[in-house]
Amino acid sequence: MDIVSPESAPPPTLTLRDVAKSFGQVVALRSATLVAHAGSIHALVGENGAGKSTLIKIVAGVHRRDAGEFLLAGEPADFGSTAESKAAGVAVIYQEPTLFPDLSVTENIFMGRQILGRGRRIDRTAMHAEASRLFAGLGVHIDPRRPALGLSIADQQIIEIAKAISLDARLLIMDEPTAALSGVEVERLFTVARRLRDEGRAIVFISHRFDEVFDLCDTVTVMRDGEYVATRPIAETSVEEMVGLMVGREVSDLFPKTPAEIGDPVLEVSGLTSRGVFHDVSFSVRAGEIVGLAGLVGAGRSEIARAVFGVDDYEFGSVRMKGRTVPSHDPAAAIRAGMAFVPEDRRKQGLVTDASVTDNIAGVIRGGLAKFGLLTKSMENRAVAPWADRLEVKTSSLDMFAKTMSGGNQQKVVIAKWLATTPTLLIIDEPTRGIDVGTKAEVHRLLSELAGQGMAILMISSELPEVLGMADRVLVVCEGRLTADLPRESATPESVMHAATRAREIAS
Amino acid sequence: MTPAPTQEPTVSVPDAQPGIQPAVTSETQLLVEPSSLSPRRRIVQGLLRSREFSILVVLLLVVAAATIKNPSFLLSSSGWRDLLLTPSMLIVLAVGQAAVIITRNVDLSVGSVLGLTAYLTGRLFIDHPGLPIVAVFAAGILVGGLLGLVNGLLVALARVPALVITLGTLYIYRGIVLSWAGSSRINASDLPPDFLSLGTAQVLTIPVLFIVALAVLGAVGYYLYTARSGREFYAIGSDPDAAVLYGLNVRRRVLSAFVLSGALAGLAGVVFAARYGSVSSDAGTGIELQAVAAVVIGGVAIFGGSGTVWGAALGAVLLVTINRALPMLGIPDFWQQALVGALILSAIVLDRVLAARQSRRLVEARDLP
Amino acid sequence: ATDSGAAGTGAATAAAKLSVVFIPKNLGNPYFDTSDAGGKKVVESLGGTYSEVGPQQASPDGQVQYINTAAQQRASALVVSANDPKAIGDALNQARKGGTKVVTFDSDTDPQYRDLFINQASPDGLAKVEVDGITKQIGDSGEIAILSASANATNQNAWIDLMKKDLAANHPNVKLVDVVYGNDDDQTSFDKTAALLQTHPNLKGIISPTTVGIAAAARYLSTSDKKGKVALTGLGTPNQMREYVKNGTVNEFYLWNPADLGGLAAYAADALVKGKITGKEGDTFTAGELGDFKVGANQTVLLGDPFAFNAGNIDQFTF
Amino acid sequence: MTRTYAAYAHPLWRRLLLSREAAVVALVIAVSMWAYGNVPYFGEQLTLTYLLLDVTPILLIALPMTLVIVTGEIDLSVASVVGLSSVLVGVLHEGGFGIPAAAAIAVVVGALCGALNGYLVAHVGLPSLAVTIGTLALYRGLAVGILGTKAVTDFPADWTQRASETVGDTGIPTVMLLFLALALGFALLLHFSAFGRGVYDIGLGSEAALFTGVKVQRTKFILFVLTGAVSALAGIFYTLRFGSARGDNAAGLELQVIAAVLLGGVSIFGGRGKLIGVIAGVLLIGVISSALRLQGITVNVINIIIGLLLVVSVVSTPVLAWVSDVAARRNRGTRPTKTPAGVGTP
Ligand SMILES: Nc1ncnc2c1ncn2[C@@H]1O[C@H](COP(=O)(O)OP(=O)(O)OP(=O)(O)O)[C@@H](O)[C@H]1O
Ligand SMILES: Nc1ncnc2c1ncn2[C@@H]1O[C@H](COP(=O)(O)OP(=O)(O)OP(=O)(O)O)[C@@H](O)[C@H]1O
Ligand SMILES: [Mg+2]
Ligand SMILES: [Mg+2]
Repeated sequence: MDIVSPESAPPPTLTLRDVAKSFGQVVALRSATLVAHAGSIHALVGENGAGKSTLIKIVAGVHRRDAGEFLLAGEPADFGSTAESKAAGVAVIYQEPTLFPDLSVTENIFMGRQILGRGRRIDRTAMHAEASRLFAGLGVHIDPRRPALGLSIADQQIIEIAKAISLDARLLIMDEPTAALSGVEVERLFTVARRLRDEGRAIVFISHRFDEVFDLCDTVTVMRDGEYVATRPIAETSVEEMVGLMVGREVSDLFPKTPAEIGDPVLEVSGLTSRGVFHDVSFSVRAGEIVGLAGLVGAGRSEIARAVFGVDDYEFGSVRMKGRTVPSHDPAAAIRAGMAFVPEDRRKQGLVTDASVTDNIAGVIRGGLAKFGLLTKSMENRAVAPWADRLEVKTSSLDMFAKTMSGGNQQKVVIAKWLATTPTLLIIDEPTRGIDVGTKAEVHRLLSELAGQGMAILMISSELPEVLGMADRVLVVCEGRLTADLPRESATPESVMHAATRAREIAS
Repeated sequence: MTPAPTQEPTVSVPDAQPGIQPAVTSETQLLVEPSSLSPRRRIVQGLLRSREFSILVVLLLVVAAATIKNPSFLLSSSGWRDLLLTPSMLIVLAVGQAAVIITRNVDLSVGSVLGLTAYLTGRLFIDHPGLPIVAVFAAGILVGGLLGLVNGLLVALARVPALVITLGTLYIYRGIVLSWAGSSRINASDLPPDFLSLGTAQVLTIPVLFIVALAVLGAVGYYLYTARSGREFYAIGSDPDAAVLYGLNVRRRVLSAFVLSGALAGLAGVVFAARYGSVSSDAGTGIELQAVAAVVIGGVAIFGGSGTVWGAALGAVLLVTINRALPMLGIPDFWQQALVGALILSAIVLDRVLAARQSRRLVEARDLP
Repeated sequence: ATDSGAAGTGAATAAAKLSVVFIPKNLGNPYFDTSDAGGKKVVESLGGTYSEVGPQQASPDGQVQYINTAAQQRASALVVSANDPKAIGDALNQARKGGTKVVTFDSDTDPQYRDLFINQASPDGLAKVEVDGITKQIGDSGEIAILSASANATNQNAWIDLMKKDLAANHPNVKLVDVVYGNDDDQTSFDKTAALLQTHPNLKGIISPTTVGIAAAARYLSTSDKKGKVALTGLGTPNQMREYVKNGTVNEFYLWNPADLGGLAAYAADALVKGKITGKEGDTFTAGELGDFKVGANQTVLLGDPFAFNAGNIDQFTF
Repeated sequence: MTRTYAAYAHPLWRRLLLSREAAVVALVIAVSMWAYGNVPYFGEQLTLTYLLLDVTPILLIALPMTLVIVTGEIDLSVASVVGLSSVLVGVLHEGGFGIPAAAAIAVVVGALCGALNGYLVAHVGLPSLAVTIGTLALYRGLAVGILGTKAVTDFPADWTQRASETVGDTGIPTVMLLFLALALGFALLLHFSAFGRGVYDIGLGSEAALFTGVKVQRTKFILFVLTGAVSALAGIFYTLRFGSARGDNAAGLELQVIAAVLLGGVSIFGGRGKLIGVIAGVLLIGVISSALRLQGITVNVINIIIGLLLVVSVVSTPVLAWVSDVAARRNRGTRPTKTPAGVGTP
């Protein structure tokens, strides 16, 4: 790893050493280290929950580090707000788009630093022109005057990129900017990134896609469980080595998939359509089968799952459980029919984070616990304990708030909540997002165990290894359409990726 | 107010590479095309579609109906004057309230602030005869601003919901007036004639108080539309968390919104004294709900982020004018409040319908051709 | 009664000493300020303790709370102007059970709820002067309207009925086109006046038998182009009306002397407390410089005839 | 291996004593003690009677309002429903209906008023603040419109008596029995039923509740209906106690109710609060008001105190949270958020 001696060269644009950060009980960062130089594109890789986003949020001034060293161009830095980091020349593209839905695309890009005309009045025409030019530079067309409301994840991501570029910063950090983009858009982004690098800016690039990392970056830093693992020049490393460093063990035993015998169809979805989100989606999941739903972020997988479970409504099509039609837009009915749904956003959808472990696990079953319509805490505690135990939830007591637990434990609570309903179908969206490697393996073991007991499982995941490692069958979603149905043996990263970007590639 | 120069990095735009002209390649068709309308037509269309326009139409209809039924409603000199004069006070309140609501807050204390400054106005004239009228206006605005500052500090710093805080200060401020005024009151004879005449004075048939209201409206509207900090009001209301991520100074903006609302309520208090000539300790009780109603009718989303003070002002005029028109139309005045309620409800339902339609349009625009 | 020392002394004093609680329709009403001031003077001259409490808005439920409190404090007498003839009745009877004498003034309750009613002027007398006043000013023909206080004010409604009768009987060409209610609130009364003039372009006169109402109406008239064209009269206090009498908006309005009314009520209360009278018809008592008074039909005492204020005499009065 | 879980982190006494509700209850007791010793006549039975009679409408409405606010919604139209039901009882009584019949109809109408609120909020998805400001005007307008200038006051004496009569010589108004019954019902509903758990979940995260199969819309709808019905009950009591049905009865009561609920420790954001705290909150306002009145102090000071209590009660929560947060960070030996920018310590 490169230690820059003072006389040899200008100090690195960004230096983070042994940075630590925890959120209540959750330790997001233990000792993270990252050194990024001007004129270099530096990849930061690590599994979900490794702490990448947290680290860059510290640079951005969203979070304050608990400990560690943070230098910007050699100067000690410690930002209390993103305004300070902006002023210091740091531009960040956050993982999740942060737009103002009511405001126009242009205003979203220039908010707080709008172009001023005569008398310090905002010059809208000039801003719209600038916005169009930015988009032109990225080679996309978005009406600068339209509101951000209703933009697709991809479009939202592009606006974030335009926003960051327009900042003309010396340090540009991109947290999974390509996750929602098609090949063409990615190429355009890279062209821009390379030009910025050649202008002598430092760029930090976070991605789960190795091909991109090797294509774009010159250096890579690997993180695991909030700790610095290693920094390598791209030229001197390989995918295998990186994966090894990320996971800290062979990928194989991360996915303990035991083949279970497949039974009759449990879930049958046919012709499901919701305008603007997904179209004519038909598939089925059989007892004992794990079906993986792969695709780019924003492809519409979660929407499909939500519609099947009845959280969202759909316009056409039907959902059947064991041959019986499930009424649309009625989660309670879906639950009665034997469905369970572990949603993608744990903090917002999976858990009531401000409620206790008991309240959360009992969430679905409590109706059945009541005697003469009366329900007491102790009834719930008694009913909940075995499930908490089965999932080995780590908590000092059952009245702990869910928000005080680690991502992994939270996920266990959510799964416990649903297993308590003894479902016949488990829909699980991003089962291991933001979960440490150990828990990850546990969750995977649990899934294949459940399948072994004859439960039908529909698993949505943005992580190819996970899908390939766990699924008996892989369905690929692109632009809200099913573009492939691959059996386990013929599902390869290439085949899936190809299908996942198909619609767009065909188009261009 | 404008942000420190350090916070405005210059905007540099990478000039389009020869390789990637913004030609409409097929994959960009997925995205919404820039509107092909000529600027003028876009503006005109926007105007016609705007909420403000529809309120204006309703307002004109009401006035027309009342005038047909009884020409003096508009055509007599005092009819014309009252048409403009009566809403003036509520316009001022609504403008302040709109600014607060746009930031996803609400100020319920304006009625009490109005009462306090209205009484203060009278007291000033009684205790300091010969005090210039301008000074009294200044005092009203200043005191109102201070009371607003208290609200703002509590909301912005303690991060407590505005609804609760301003409900509390509603009681506190009112209590202060009550104990200060006791059962004493301000009579017209306590107020200097030229101040009272302000209440009805006209310039080219336009009442002075209405001009004051317009001035306030113009200033605030201009600020919210053309100033950076003004736009931040909308950003904050649209998504407070994103605003923080973005590095906007949320606290300062929210604070200034409340100060503005307070100051305008203070101004309204002085206007109250000038217009009604006599002030008792319960002046302005309950007017806060009218102000919120006007804002809601005016198309400002109650959860912030969208709407304009122009709309709020029109809402205020509509509210007041309907009240005045109903008796003309032979509807006994007991039913007025009911109609106002129906009006508010239909306004927000309408908003919801339109919003739903728009977002459906935008989502479907994402579909492949 | 109770082991609280303060309470003990309170109870003791109640028996011995005269303590009168005045409860106006609402606080902040100059008319009641004057009348209660008159009461205060008398009560203190009689060596009693005077207090004035009341609601902010003129509503019966507000008054009830203060009646209850007074009853608990063992006030020897209550002097009330009722916001509702029945609503406060139960509370008053509660108080009387506790030994508190109840005198109503200005606005009465039903007779069974009080010991005595001090009537400022005979209702028909009042109705008559106001009707005569307005008809005289408008030449006994044309449209007139009434701006009253709250829709439930006993005295107001009684007067309005009498006015209607009087008009029907004696002024065939005068048409009462509207009765509106300003709830003794400046802003409401003001706006209602504006509405009246808008709604009835041919309106020639307004009667406002309430001091807040007439002042607000005068304020609006004086600033409108109807000034001088629309006659205004009713019941008002000189201080509030001086302005408008001088600038010609109003040329005559009426009132008894509120201070005397309050004073008389206080004397009556004292007489009841001291047991000089029981309040039955025919009782007589002396009210200091106000002279001697006789209890009339259904326990009513009449103060006297209303007084006409106009440009000529208004400056002699300062209440 | 099987793990056993402690049900609670802290012992019962600690959970009870350190709760927000306990604080309010303690405050009520403290203030009452003080008043008992220092305010003339406060010690009397009559005080209790009048105090309870005065706060009964607020007590009643506060029950369903608590549940509504726990779901994160609000209902500003309650006082207008009180007025409307009062007017209905009056008009129907004049129209020859017996009091029970009139009351029944009034309650039904109240429920319908609530249903309109509930439909617009839960099913149309409009913000309850805006909706109920609208219906506040609408229902009040209907009340005033129906009765016009009149007030109906000729209610049968036995009924008006009944409204303010007391249980034996306890000095406790009979109407309290009605309240206690309702309070028990709502307590069971909120604290001892699956429905109640759902109410809290909706308040704490309505999206998560939705994903858990809680019938969010139906729950909110039901709560608004209940609020309407109970408000109507309060209106009937109001009418009979003062023996007068008027369009403007109880104007402004909505703010007192909400103030009391928030004072009782219910979070305006929803998801937090207990009925016991709310009841204590109402009583606190009642005790303070009556004590001050007995001292000859009028509404104005009472207003100020209620307002201050309200502000303090909400500001205290975040302030305490911040303090404990800083403390926690100290214990972890790390820098509290507030310390100025500086070089990180290795
Ligand atoms: N605001 C927060 N509160 C509590 N825990 C948090 C918070 N933000 C992140 N975490 C936790 O910190 C850990 C690291 O999260 P982070 O988002 O940095 O991982 P990541 O590397 O960005 O993962 P991904 O690749 O999925 O984006 C996770 O366990 C996450 O649950
Ligand atoms: N905030 C949003 N605004 C507008 N459209 C959105 C938004 N979020 C998602 N969408 C659209 O909904 C569809 C599905 O988005 P979503 O991110 O749920 O897909 P996904 O495949 O589940 O991605 P993920 O990897 O996050 O699960 C896409 O068409 C996306 O453009
Ligand atoms: Mg991340
Ligand atoms: Mg998803």
